[in-house]
Formats: sequence, structure tokens, C-alpha cells
Amino acid sequence: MTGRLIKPYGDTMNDGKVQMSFTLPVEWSETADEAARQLAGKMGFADVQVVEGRPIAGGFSFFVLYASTPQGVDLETIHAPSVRTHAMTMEEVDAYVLDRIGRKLRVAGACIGTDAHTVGIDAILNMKGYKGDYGLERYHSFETFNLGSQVAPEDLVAFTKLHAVDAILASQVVTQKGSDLKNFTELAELLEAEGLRDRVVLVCGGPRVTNLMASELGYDAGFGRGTLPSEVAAFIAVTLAHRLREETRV
Amino acid sequence: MTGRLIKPYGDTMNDGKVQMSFTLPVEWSETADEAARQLAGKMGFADVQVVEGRPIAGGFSFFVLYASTPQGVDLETIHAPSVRTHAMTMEEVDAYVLDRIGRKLRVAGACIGTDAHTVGIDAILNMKGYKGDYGLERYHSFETFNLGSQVAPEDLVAFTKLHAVDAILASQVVTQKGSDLKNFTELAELLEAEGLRDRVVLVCGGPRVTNLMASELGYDAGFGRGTLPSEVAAFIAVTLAHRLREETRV
Amino acid sequence: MELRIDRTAVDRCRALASAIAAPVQEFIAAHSTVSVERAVLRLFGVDGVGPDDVPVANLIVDALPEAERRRGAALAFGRGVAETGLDPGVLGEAIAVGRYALADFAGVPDAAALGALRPHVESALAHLRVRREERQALLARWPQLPPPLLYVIVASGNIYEDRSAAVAAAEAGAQIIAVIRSTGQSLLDFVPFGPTTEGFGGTYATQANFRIMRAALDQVSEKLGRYVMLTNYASGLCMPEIAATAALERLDMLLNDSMYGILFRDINMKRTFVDQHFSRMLNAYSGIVINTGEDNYLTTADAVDQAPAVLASQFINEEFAHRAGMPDAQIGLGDAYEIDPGLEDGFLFQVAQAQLARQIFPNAPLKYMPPTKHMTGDIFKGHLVDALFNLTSVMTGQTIHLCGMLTEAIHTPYLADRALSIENARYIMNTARHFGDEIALRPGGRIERRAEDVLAGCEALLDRVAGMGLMAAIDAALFADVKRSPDGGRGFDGVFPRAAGYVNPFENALRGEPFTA
Amino acid sequence: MELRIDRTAVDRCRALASAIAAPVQEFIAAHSTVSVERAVLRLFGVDGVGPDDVPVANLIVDALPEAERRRGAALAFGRGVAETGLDPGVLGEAIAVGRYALADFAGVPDAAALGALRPHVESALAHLRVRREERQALLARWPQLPPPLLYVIVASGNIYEDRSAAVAAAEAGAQIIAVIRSTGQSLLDFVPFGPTTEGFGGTYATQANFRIMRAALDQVSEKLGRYVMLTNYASGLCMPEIAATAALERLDMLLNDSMYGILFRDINMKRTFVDQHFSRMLNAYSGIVINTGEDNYLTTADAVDQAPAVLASQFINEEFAHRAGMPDAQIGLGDAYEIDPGLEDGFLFQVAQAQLARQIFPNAPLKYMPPTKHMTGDIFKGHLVDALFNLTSVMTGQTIHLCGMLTEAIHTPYLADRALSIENARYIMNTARHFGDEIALRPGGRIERRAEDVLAGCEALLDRVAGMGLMAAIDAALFADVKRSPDGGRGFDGVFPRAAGYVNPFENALRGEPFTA
Ligand code: B12
Ligand code: B12
Ligand SMILES: Cc1ncc(COP(=O)(O)O)c(C=O)c1O
Ligand SMILES: Cc1ncc(COP(=O)(O)O)c(C=O)c1O
Repeated sequence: MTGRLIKPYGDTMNDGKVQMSFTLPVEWSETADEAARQLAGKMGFADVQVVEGRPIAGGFSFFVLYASTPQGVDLETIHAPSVRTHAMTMEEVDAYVLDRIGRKLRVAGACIGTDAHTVGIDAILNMKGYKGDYGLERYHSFETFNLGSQVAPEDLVAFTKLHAVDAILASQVVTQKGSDLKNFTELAELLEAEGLRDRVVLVCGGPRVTNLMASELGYDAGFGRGTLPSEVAAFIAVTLAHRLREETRV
Repeated sequence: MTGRLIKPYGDTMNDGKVQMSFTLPVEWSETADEAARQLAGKMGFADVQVVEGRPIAGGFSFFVLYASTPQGVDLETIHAPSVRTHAMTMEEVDAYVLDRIGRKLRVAGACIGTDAHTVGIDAILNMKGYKGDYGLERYHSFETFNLGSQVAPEDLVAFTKLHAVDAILASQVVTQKGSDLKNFTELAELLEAEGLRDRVVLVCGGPRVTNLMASELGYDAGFGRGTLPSEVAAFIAVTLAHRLREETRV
Repeated sequence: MELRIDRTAVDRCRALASAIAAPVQEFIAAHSTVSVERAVLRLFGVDGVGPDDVPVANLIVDALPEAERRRGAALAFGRGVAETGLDPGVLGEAIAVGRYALADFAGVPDAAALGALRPHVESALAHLRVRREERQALLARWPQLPPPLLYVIVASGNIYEDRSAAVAAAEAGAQIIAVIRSTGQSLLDFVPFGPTTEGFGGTYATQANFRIMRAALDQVSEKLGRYVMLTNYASGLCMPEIAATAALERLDMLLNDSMYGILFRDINMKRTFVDQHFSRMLNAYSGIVINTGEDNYLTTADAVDQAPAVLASQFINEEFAHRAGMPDAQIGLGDAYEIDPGLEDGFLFQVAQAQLARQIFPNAPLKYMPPTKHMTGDIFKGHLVDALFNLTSVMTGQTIHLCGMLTEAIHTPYLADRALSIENARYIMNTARHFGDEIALRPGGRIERRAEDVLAGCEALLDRVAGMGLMAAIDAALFADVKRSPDGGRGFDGVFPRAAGYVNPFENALRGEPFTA
Repeated sequence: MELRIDRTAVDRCRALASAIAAPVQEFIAAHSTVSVERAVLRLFGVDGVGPDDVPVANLIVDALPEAERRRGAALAFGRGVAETGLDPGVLGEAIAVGRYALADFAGVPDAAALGALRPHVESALAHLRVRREERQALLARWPQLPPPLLYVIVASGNIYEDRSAAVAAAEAGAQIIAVIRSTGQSLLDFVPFGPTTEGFGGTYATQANFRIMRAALDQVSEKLGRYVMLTNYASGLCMPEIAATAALERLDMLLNDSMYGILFRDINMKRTFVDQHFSRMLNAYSGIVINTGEDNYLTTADAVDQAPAVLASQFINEEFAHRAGMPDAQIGLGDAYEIDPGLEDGFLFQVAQAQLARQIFPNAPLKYMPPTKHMTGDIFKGHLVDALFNLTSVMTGQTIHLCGMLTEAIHTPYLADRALSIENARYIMNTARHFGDEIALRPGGRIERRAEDVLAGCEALLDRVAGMGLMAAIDAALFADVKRSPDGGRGFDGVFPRAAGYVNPFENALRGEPFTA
């Protein structure tokens, strides 16, 4: 099924207006302005306006442009299912787990690879929580293990095995040179190799994570910027409950 | 002749990094973020990062992106001759005109069409000048006529004829719906039709004017943002002096 | 934060402003204009257009013989009402289609004409009162956020696009929406008619457009639980008519300056002085806050040099507004943040100027305009200049705050520009909410000295103006370096002396006088 | 601008800080670490790497038997110098390639060893003095712009790319360039060697990299006619060695905090305390300004809550610095603008905190860090938060000003980000240059009350810490909510007690003491 094409909007529907800025490694001159204009043309933009062009250092110039793109996207064809939909409070999650699963869920979280940005995963796990939303440690229905920072994927997998963990929460904040994707992939592959993948709810998170990317990496869910602990808690609870029901059925 | 391709520079040569922002006419959701990402992909960008996506009004979302463009431009193929090169002071221009032409030059300036933004053309013409650089009225070598704002091209042409004007300075600040190009073109065509085109130095200016655009419109020069009066004065003087020499040769 | 101000200098400035206004006010009392007369007709309910889209009000006034016109359109029109017994609006339509001509009723005696009008005057004023009370009730029901009130413009040319943009801006936090007029409308000697979808750099100010926008804003106000104000432009050749129309459609503010049209639009000064007076009487009655245009001094000349002129203009605008019966609470005096961002301590100068106005006009809802002239294509830098403008505004307690746009030098605002601009203002004003309360200015320091200089410069200017008379002063280019002669400029032919027995029943009623010919 | 501050509370805080430091200082006096010993060797000129790229200084110290090590590497090394008559650098190389082992020289008497070292100690210190004087001469020749000194980072991982970025930033207005270290370098128990072109999130701190950058900055300093400073990071497992290396290559500043490594890198506290002391003695002698890391308290926890901890840490850092012989002018105490931009009056809180530090440490070159934690992908908003940070800095007279990046939440700075960031700071600091001089703070107002609260909270915290002892307090998570035990953490095995007859000839010389075993 396809729908209407959505284009950027400046002040009129379908005007396609986009703001851009970039640096070119050339001394500033009127020629440089023109180069910026032609470059935007080559990128496929129309009505290119170089509204600012100036030297920012010897051999470098900075430009601000406005231009129209002829491109559009069809919203109907985009599948980016949100994972932040099971709105439940802490009390509801606790009651739900008690009711459907009847035992505490074991959750292990870590900042993997060489990443030491624990603030994000702490926000999800620590008692205190994030933006007034309590962290998983405060839930009666979870037993949480915060493994901290710079945890090698194999260590996390070993821990999972040893402690019969139900859900793994892996965080990556540093994204330079694709290190986040590399580490997430490694973790998923190791779990698979150890035969643990189907036993756990595998969740990743970080400011550049999207749920779509997570599912492409074989994760059950991915949580991006601004995630609240209760959103993660609800996802874990619901996903595990469904799995258990399916297992029972089989 | 061709040279090396220049690409945008983030922090490494040829990384092609570009910053972009735009609005999409959709409610914000993770799907909208993904739509923004795919849209940038369709524009030809790689490594697209949607670093910000949020609702800015009912039915509208705003995005900030960083991405890499594979496009580059070859500086050697770009011809955007600068017109702001004849560096001369007021005294030098006056001496030059006296020496080479031997009479006052008659210059008429106006903000044409319905445009009423006179500050720019006044900056060039008025005694006071701009950023400490005196305006043409202060030059001994010019007799200036500032026709003010909202001057119809035909009135400017009529004035030119009547007063034997040597140089026309046309200003356009408002660029909405291409009104600037329309008015500039009309002026040039009318001059042509009246057989005056070759008798005058035809110059345009305004914040969005480039010399390249001016020459494409058949102007002798175009002056953009930040123009100083002395740059314009020098251009007029030198251009007229060269013309006179050529005419004498013929 | 408090400047120590030479209060006697302030008093002298007020006295000078009064001395300046007095002779002009005598001129005003002795004259009327075509637009004043058209406004009177519009208040009676005359609306719509005749052949060639000429508004009926224009048709009627233009058709009046000179002698009739000098006694005011009301009288001639009243004769028709008396004779036909028609409702004024219906009579207007009938005249438009040529069914009647006012000349037909020449025989009706003055007293009968005025008698026939009396109930219509009363009902017209009652209608304005209703609109005013409606505003008060809505403001009570949906209180605004505290000032500075964030004000943004829409200017697509198409009232329906403007409507979407306005609603979006309100949702983002805007508290006042201005629909920028199409370029040059201030020079039209009539008010266009009906909803419009094409304009140049703005959208025509028409009664229908006012109504469309007001309805949309009422709706979003309800949704947001806070009243979103609407404003438009009066200054121009049709000040009184726009004032009347805006009152009818419950606009909340109007750009209305006693000298803007003269200096910046080359409108004849006599025309402007007479027009501003009646328009302001109407604004006063309908509870519309006026916004004056001192910012224009700063966009065309150096902002440091022009500060005294801004203050002088504020005094003059205040004086003329008082003379039109406006309370301080409706006098939105203008200023702008236009000092070159490259000037060392420019921010201090801006603070000095804004605070000076705040203290000299403590009860005026000051209107503070954003940086425009020094904005460039560097949107990042522009956003910062706007930020300091926002800070100055909240520090000095400005009331009506025009949000600056990071794309000011590029295009009329995109939807996102407005959102970023409002985000800027909200962030700064919240994080520095009480900063102004917590600081004092060093006595004799750079800020105070600057304020003193501005006040002294203002007094000197007012003194010169008072000495030569306002009209002569404008002729001598004492304001904004612009020279305008008393009988030059647009619309001069629409000014005429009031004959003996001239009647403007609304003017009389608003002054609480009986009206008689 | 001036806060009224309870000076007796400040005095009490200083006394508490002294009481807190005293027992730790006793511990320090009785211990050394492998890094201190390696620094001693490096000062003698030991450099280069042996097999597997292990630095020669590490090879030598690691090879020392425990008992030898406890008397200090100098003694054992001095025996070799005495015996071989080689220049210490050459001796190091010879040991690295296995030509000698220090064990070979066990028979040399202490006095001979120390005697052989004496001229090398003197020439090493003379060399540091030369570098220091060179800096002074260059600063006199190419004076810096007035503070706040704009500081930006480069972090490409490749020293040559960093060099271009640094030169570009200097041209754009930067006055201090920091080369961010590769992630995790602080946890390496050695200093990498040679020029490096790969790093992770930063560029390795090596002597060669220091030299490359210093040369480039000297060149651009000459071009610009103003001295551009260079800084890097000491805190970590190699504080003393980095201090030595930086002194040799004329770095101008170093990140050096008495507790950062403990709290934020899980480095053993004893290791850190001992290391910071010797490294600061070297910094003091070489005229290097240290920058402490209080900003880290704010990025990991709530900035409003943590303000007292920041101040407490500043007092402790000051005290330890004094104990290492640093004058106030070299103690760059840290703070950061990290309050949630959504908090009402957050700006007032920031001003209070920054001004409090300014008045309590009037002679310290305060280091002010930009917003980071609350920065998001909304670069436009981020640029504004940076603007208010810039304003706070210039208002409160901060000295070392780390420019905030609008892309903080996105990537390590692009070239243009740095340029925009410097543009931001320059604009704000110029337009509001003397604003701080022109305002006073309302006595008892929001700003003053906040400052009082922070000071009181700080005193209470210092009081608790003094009561239980610093090491126990850290064990009890009194700082940054982080719990570290005295014998836990990285690098503990590199701490050892000084045996009787321990010698660190540089320590002695810097204290003006004779050195004897
Ligand atoms: C604080 C901070 C630090 C602190 C970290 C302290 C700590 N204990 O975490 C310190 C100072 C140590 C630090 C160091 C470094 N940092 Co840092 N740091 C930041 C900073 C300022 C804030 C990050 C943060 O705490 N955000 C707040 C939290 C709450 O948000 P969050 O992480 O997005 O988490 C939320 C969601 O993403 C989600 N989430 C996150 N993880 C997970 C996991 C799961 C399972 C789920 C469900 C959800 C979830 O939920 C959270 C709550 O909503 C950012 C810049 C910024 N503003 O983002 C740079 C930043 C992340 N750091 C950066 C860099 C480069 C570094 C260093 C490499 C610098 C260096 N050369 O030394 C080192 C690396 C250290 C390392 N080995 O990782 C870069 C990363 C660039 C990139 N994209 O790769 C950034 C973007 C700054 C920059 N522009 O350069 N940093
Ligand atoms: C001041 C101003 C006004 C003043 C003009 C007063 C006057 N007498 O000029 C007033 C308030 C009247 C005004 C009105 C309007 N304005 Co206006 N205005 C501006 C503003 C703030 C500054 C322009 C300016 O004076 N710049 C300073 C001068 C010195 O710079 P300059 O013009 O670029 O000139 C330099 C060079 O370009 C060059 N140059 C210019 N002309 C020439 C000619 C020659 C021959 C040469 C050699 C060189 C040269 O030399 C000059 C010196 O270096 C700009 C925003 C901005 N920051 O740019 C908006 C702006 C230009 N205005 C705009 C608009 C839309 C309008 C209105 C249509 C709004 C309305 N609906 O009413 C009206 C239009 C009136 C009309 N009929 O033209 C838009 C234009 C959008 C677009 N790109 O089309 C802008 C960009 C604002 C915006 N973002 O909406 N405006
Ligand atoms: C007081 C006043 N009235 C009206 C206007 C707009 O008038 P016009 O439609 O002539 O642009 C302005 C614009 O700046 C103004 O300041
Ligand atoms: C005092 C101090 N030292 C060192 C560092 C950097 O150390 P690392 O290399 O461990 O990131 C910081 C960073 O914030 C710091 O504040």
C-alpha cells in the first residue's frame, strides 16, 4: 500500500525546503560561494541559495544554504514500529509480572565494549530513575544486576549464563567509527552461539539507537534518547509474558 | 582543465559531512524520524544520523540531521569572477577618472520594482557611505542621482536617456517569488530595446546578488552582501575607462 | 533593577511633548479626512464592495460634493437613513448597486438625519463594547502566560496558510499573532475586501481575513487554555477604518503610530495626524492596545545614534494617545534591539535603553522588536543575537515581545523558524526569569551613563521640535533624517477642513458629548 | 558584581580542607609509586621504548627488586650513571637494548650514585626553567587577549589532523588548545611513545605529539601575534610522568585533579594521592597551570544538588596544590555550566555558583566548563545554552573558558563546530564585556541565597569528611555518590612505602632540600 509523498515543508506544502550547512576545504572567495551552490545542485537540490559563506580558518570556508529538494517519502512504506507503547506504571508492571509470570525477573544491564557512559543505563536501572520515573531496581518484580561500564560482550554472556538472566540491557553511547553496531552485533552473535538467544529478552539502548536498527541487529527492542525506565520495564514484562504463554502452548 | 574534487569537510578530508534541518508535515513519532532518515537517503546522503526529531506543532515535526554526501565539485571548472578586486580609495578613483576620462561620471541608482529597501543602495550612494567607506555622492568624480525606492524599470530607463547617465545601479533586496530576477531582466531588456545598453555601465546589487548571476542576466557586474561603495566606484571608473579606450581604438 | 533617572528631565520631556502636540491637536480638531469619514460609515455597518471592487464606504465618500463632505459623511448618510428608514448596512448596499444616491436625500433636515442615526450610533458602540467585554471574559477564562508576551508574525500572503502557521505558532508558545500586511497596503486609500489568498510579502488586511484568523485563534486558545491575541497594522492611509474593522473583529492590538506613515511611507503629515487621532479614539474604546513604530528609526539608521529619537517619538506617541483618550495600559510604545552586535558593550546599551523606557513609561505595555538589520545569513549567530534580545526583554520587563527569527536576513519565517524562535525566547526567559529582579545597576556606571545620555539627547531634540513646531521639524528632517513637507506626500487630497456644523457622531459619543450639527 | 559572603565560613572551609589533607599528606610523604619513579627517570632524560613498545622508564622500574624500588629508582639508576659515566639518556637506551641491567651496578655506594646524579638533576631543572622562561618571554612578546581565555579541544585521534584543527581554531580566536586523550589512556600504566595517528575518541598523549602540537602553535602564535596555549591531561595512572613530559615540551596547562582518577576512573586512591603530589610539584616548578575536574561531579549527577560537592572539591584541590608548592595563580579550579536548561532561574543559580568561586578563590585562574549533559541533538537550542554559559563566564570573570559545542551531544567537534563555538563566545563576551562590572546583586535575593546555600552545604560536607578522614569518606561514597575503597581500584600494586634512605632527588631539589640517601 502506498500513500502520499511527504516532502520537507518550509512555509508551503511541498515546497521541499531544507536548511544546510557545511565546510569546504577552500579559501573563501566568491568562487567558493559558487562552488557551494553547485555542490548543492549536484546533491539534487533546486533553488539553491547560499545565504552565508565566509572563511573560518586558513583554507576552510563555511556555508549556510537553503534549497528545495525534489525528494519525498511515502510514509505508508516506512516501518519503524515504536517500542514505547506499552504504557504501564511501576505498580502496574509489578502486578502484571506477579500475575502472569509469578516470579522476579532477572535483568542484567551494562555499558558494553569500551564505552564508559553509564549515565544512560544507570538512568534505566538505578533506584532513582530518570525524570521522576523510578529505575528498575525499585521494582518488586525485577532483580537487577548493573554490571557497569566497559563490559566485554563475552563477559556479559557468561554472566547471563551463570545467573540465568531473563533480560539483557546493553548500552552504547559512543558511536564513533561504528563501534556501537560492532559491539551490539558481537553480543547478539555470542548469545546465539551459546544457545542463549531465545531464552533472553535482548534489549539495546543509547542516544543513537532506534527500535528499527535494533530489530535489524536481531534485538527484541531498541530504546533511544529520552527513554523512561517504565517503558523498558513494561516491554520486558510484556515480552516475557507472551513468550511464556507461547512456550506453554507449544 | 580539471582539478581535484572538493567535498564537504567535517573533521577529516573528504568525509563529506553536511548538517541539515527540515520540517516534515507529519505528527512526530519514531516513524517520522525514520522517514527523515530515509528521505536524506533518497537525497543521496550516506551515514545519515537523525540527531533530533520532535513535534513543533500539530501535524509538523522538525529534524536535525548529519550525513555524508558523496558529491564533490571541481573548483577549476567554476567560473565566478569576483568583481570586488579593483581596490582603490576614493582619492584614487577621483584621480583615475580625472586622468582617464576627464569629466564627471553620471550615476543613477534606484531600488527597482516594488522594492522599498533603500538602505542598501543608500549605503552605496549616500555621502555617509557604509562601514566607514564614503558613498559615491562624496566622490568628486561622480554626479549621483538617487532615485529612491519602488522605481519602475521604465522610469529608470527614461531617466537614463534624459540625463545621459553613464552608470546605472539597480538594487533588489526582496527576492520572493523571483521578483528580483524579473525586475533586473526587465531593466536590461528595456535598455537593450532603447539602444542604451552599450552606452551605460549596468550594475546590480543586493544581498542575494552574485556577480555570476549578474553576468548571466547581461549585467556588467553584480555586488552582493557587504559591498563597499569604493568597490563599486572603482568598478564603474575602470570599466568606463576601458570602454572609452576601446571606442577610441575603433 | 532600577536606573536612577533625572525625573525632572522626564517631566520636562512630557511638557515638551505636550507643547509639541498642542498646535497639531488644534489642526486635527479643525479637519477630517476621507478615511475618517469612511470609518464612520463602516461603524454604522456599511461594508462590501461595489463595481470594480471599490468598497462601498469609498463609493459613498467619494460621491459626496466637497461642501457635504466638509460637514462629515454621517450627516449626508443620516439623511438617507432618515428618509429610507433602512438599516445603515442595507442602505449602503443599496447605494452600492445604484438604487439610491445620497444626493437624493438632500432635503432631509439635519436634526432628522442625526435623529435617525442616534440609535445606530448607540448600537454600534454597544457592539464594540460587547467585543471588548468578550475579550475580557476570554482573558479571564483563558489567562495568558506572564509577559513578555511572545509575538510572532505570519506572512504567507494566503490567509488560509497563515491560519495554519498561526495555529502552529500558538501551539509552540506564541501569545500574539501578527498577520503582516501585503507590501504597499498602507499606501492603498481603501481597505480591500473579503478573504484573500494572494499577497506580496504579506497578507491583505481585510475584515474577512481578520475574522478567519480570530476564529482560528479562539479555537486554539480554547484548546491551549490561554488566550492568543491577534494583531494587525493600522498606520497607513486607512488608519481609522482599520481601527473600526479591528474593533468589530476583536483584534487585540494594532500597529498605530502618530508619525510612522509620514516618515517611512511618505504619507502626508496632516492626513496622518488627523487619521491617527480618530483611529486611536476607536482603539481606546475597543480596548485595543496600540503598538507604535519607533523600531523603524533603528532599521534605517544607526541604532546607537537614534536612541534619543526613539525616546522622543515615544513621548510624542504617548502624548497623542493621551489626547485621543487612551489610558497608559493601551499604549504599547516601541523600541528595538538593533545595535550592531559587533559593538563592545552593545548589550549594556540595549539594557540601558530598554530599562529607561520601562521606567519612564511604567504602565505602558512596551513593545520590543527584535534584531533585524544586523542579522545575516549566519543563522547560528543570528540565533544568539536573538537570545540576548530575549534576555534583555525579560530583564527589563518588556511586555510585547516580537520573537526574532534566525532567518531574518533570508526569508519571511518558515514554520520551523518560528518554532525555533519561540523555543529561544521560552528557554531564555525561563532560565533567567527573575534575573532583572536580582540585580542593581552601578550608580554612574556605563549603563546609567548611557541612559542619561539618551534622555538628555531626547530632551534636546524635543526642545528643538517644540521650538519650530512639529510639522516644520519634520520638514527640516529632524526625525529619522527624513524630510517631509506639510503638504507633500500621499493622501493629502483626502484631508479637508471641517465646515461649521461638521458632525462625527462617534467622535462626539466617545468624548461623551452630545452630537449636533 | 559582588556577593556578600560569610568570610568566616570560607575560613572554616579552608581550615577543614587543611585538616582533611593533613593525614593524607603524611601518607603521601611515606610512599612512592611506580609512576613517580618513572617520572624521575624521565626527568633525567630516559625516553624511548624497548621491546614490545614498553617505555624504557617502565622497563627500568619494573626490573627493580622490591627493596630497591622502595629506596627510589634514582638511587639504583644513579649507580649505573656513576659506574658507566654515561649520560642518563644514553644509559636508559643501553639498558633498553639489554646492554646493561641496573643489577650490574649494585656495588656502587649510595654517595657515589647520588653524586653522579647531582649535575643531571641540576641540568634537568635548568632545562625546565628554560622552558618556563621561554613561555614568559613569548607571552610578553605575543600577549594573550584578555580572559576568559577561549579554550577548545581537538580529538581526531590523528595528531596531524589535530594539528590542522588546532591551527584553524587558533586562527578563529582560540587561545588554548586541548588535545583530548584517547579513551582509556588514563588507565594505561605507561605513557605511549612517538607521534600517533590512531586513537579512540582522542589522540594519545605522547611526548612526540606534545612537541608536534607545540611547534604548530608556536608558529601560529607568531602569525597571530598572540601566544596560543597548549594543554593536555595528567590525571590518570601516569600523572607524574605526564607532568614531567609536559614540562619538557612547554605545555602551558594540564588537567590535574587530586581525586578525579579515584572517583571517575576507579584508580586507587593511595596511588592518586601520591601521584598528584609529585606531579603538582613539577607543574608548580614548570609554571604549568593545573585544571581540576570538578565538572565531572555535574555530568554524572544533578548539577543543582552537586554544587556544594564542587565547592568542597575546589577547597580540597586548592589545599593539596598549596601543599605541593603551587601558588594560587597556577591553580585552575574547575566548575561547569550544567544545570538543566529547563529549570526556572537556572541561569541565576549558575551565576551564583560561578561568582561564589570567583570570590572565594580570587587569585585562581578558574576553569569554566560548558554545558554538556543537557545538550541534545537540537543544535540550535544547544547554541543558546552555550551563549548563556559564555555570558555567565564573562560576567563572573572566569579565566579559562572551555567553549561549548552546539554538537556536544552528537560528535567530537567538526572544524565548523569549533568556529561557531568561538564565534558564539567572542560575540557574547564582547557585547557584554563589562556587564559584570555594572551590576550589583540584590542583598538577600535569589542569587545571594543560592550562594549561601552552596557554601553552607560545602561546609557541612567538608565537616563530615574531616570527621571521618578523606579516604574513609570516599569509601563511604561522600563524593559524587561513588564508593571507592582505600585498597581497591587500578594501580594499587604500583604504590609502595618509602624505605629508610629513599631518594627522589627532584622532590628534594624542588623543596630546596639537599638530597642524601
Ligand atoms: C557525561 C559524558 C561523559 C562522562 C561519562 C560519565 C559516565 N559515567 O557516564 C565522561 C566525562 C566520563 C565521558 C567520557 C568520554 N566521552 Co562522553 N559524554 C558525556 C555526555 C556529556 C553526556 C552523556 C550522558 O550522560 N547523557 C545523559 C543520559 C541520561 O542520556 P543517554 O546516555 O542518551 O541515555 C538515555 C537513552 O539513550 C537511553 N539509554 C541509554 N542506554 C541505554 C540502554 C538501554 C538498554 C536502554 C533501554 C536505554 C538506554 O536511556 C537513557 C535515559 O533516557 C555526552 C554528550 C551528550 N550531551 O550526550 C558525551 C559524549 C557521549 N561523549 C563522547 C566522547 C567522545 C567521550 C570520550 C571518548 C572523550 C574522550 N576522548 O575521553 C570519553 C569516552 C569514555 C568512554 N570510554 O566511553 C562523545 C561521543 C561521540 C560519539 N557519538 O561517539 C559525546 C557525544 C560528546 C562529544 N560530542 O564528543 N563522557
Ligand atoms: C530594514 C528592512 C526593512 C525596512 C526597509 C527600510 C528601507 N528604507 O530600506 C522596512 C521596515 C521598510 C522593510 C519592509 C519590508 N520588508 Co524588509 N527588511 C529589512 C531588513 C531588516 C534589513 C535590510 C537592510 O537594510 N540591510 C542592510 C543593507 C546595508 O544591506 P543590503 O540591503 O544587503 O545592501 C548591501 C548589499 O547587498 C549591497 N547592495 C544592495 N543593493 C545594491 C545595489 C547596487 C547597485 C550595489 C552595487 C550594491 C547593492 O550593498 C549594500 C551595502 O553592502 C531585512 C532583513 C535583513 N537583515 O537583511 C528585511 C527583509 C529584506 N525584508 C523583507 C520583507 C519581506 C519586507 C516586507 C515585504 C515586509 C512586509 N510584508 O511589509 C516589506 C517590503 C517593503 C518593500 N516594498 O520592499 C524580507 C525579504 C525576504 C526576501 N528574501 O524576499 C527580509 C529579508 C526580512 C525577512 N526575513 O522577512 N524592510
Ligand atoms: C507603526 C507601524 N505601522 C505599520 C507598519 C507596517 O506598515 P506597512 O504596511 O507600510 O509596511 C509598521 C511596520 O514597521 C509600523 O511600525
Ligand atoms: C581532571 C581531569 N583529568 C583527566 C580527565 C580526562 O581523563 P580520561 O583520559 O580519563 O578521560 C578529565 C576529564 O574530564 C579530568 O577532568
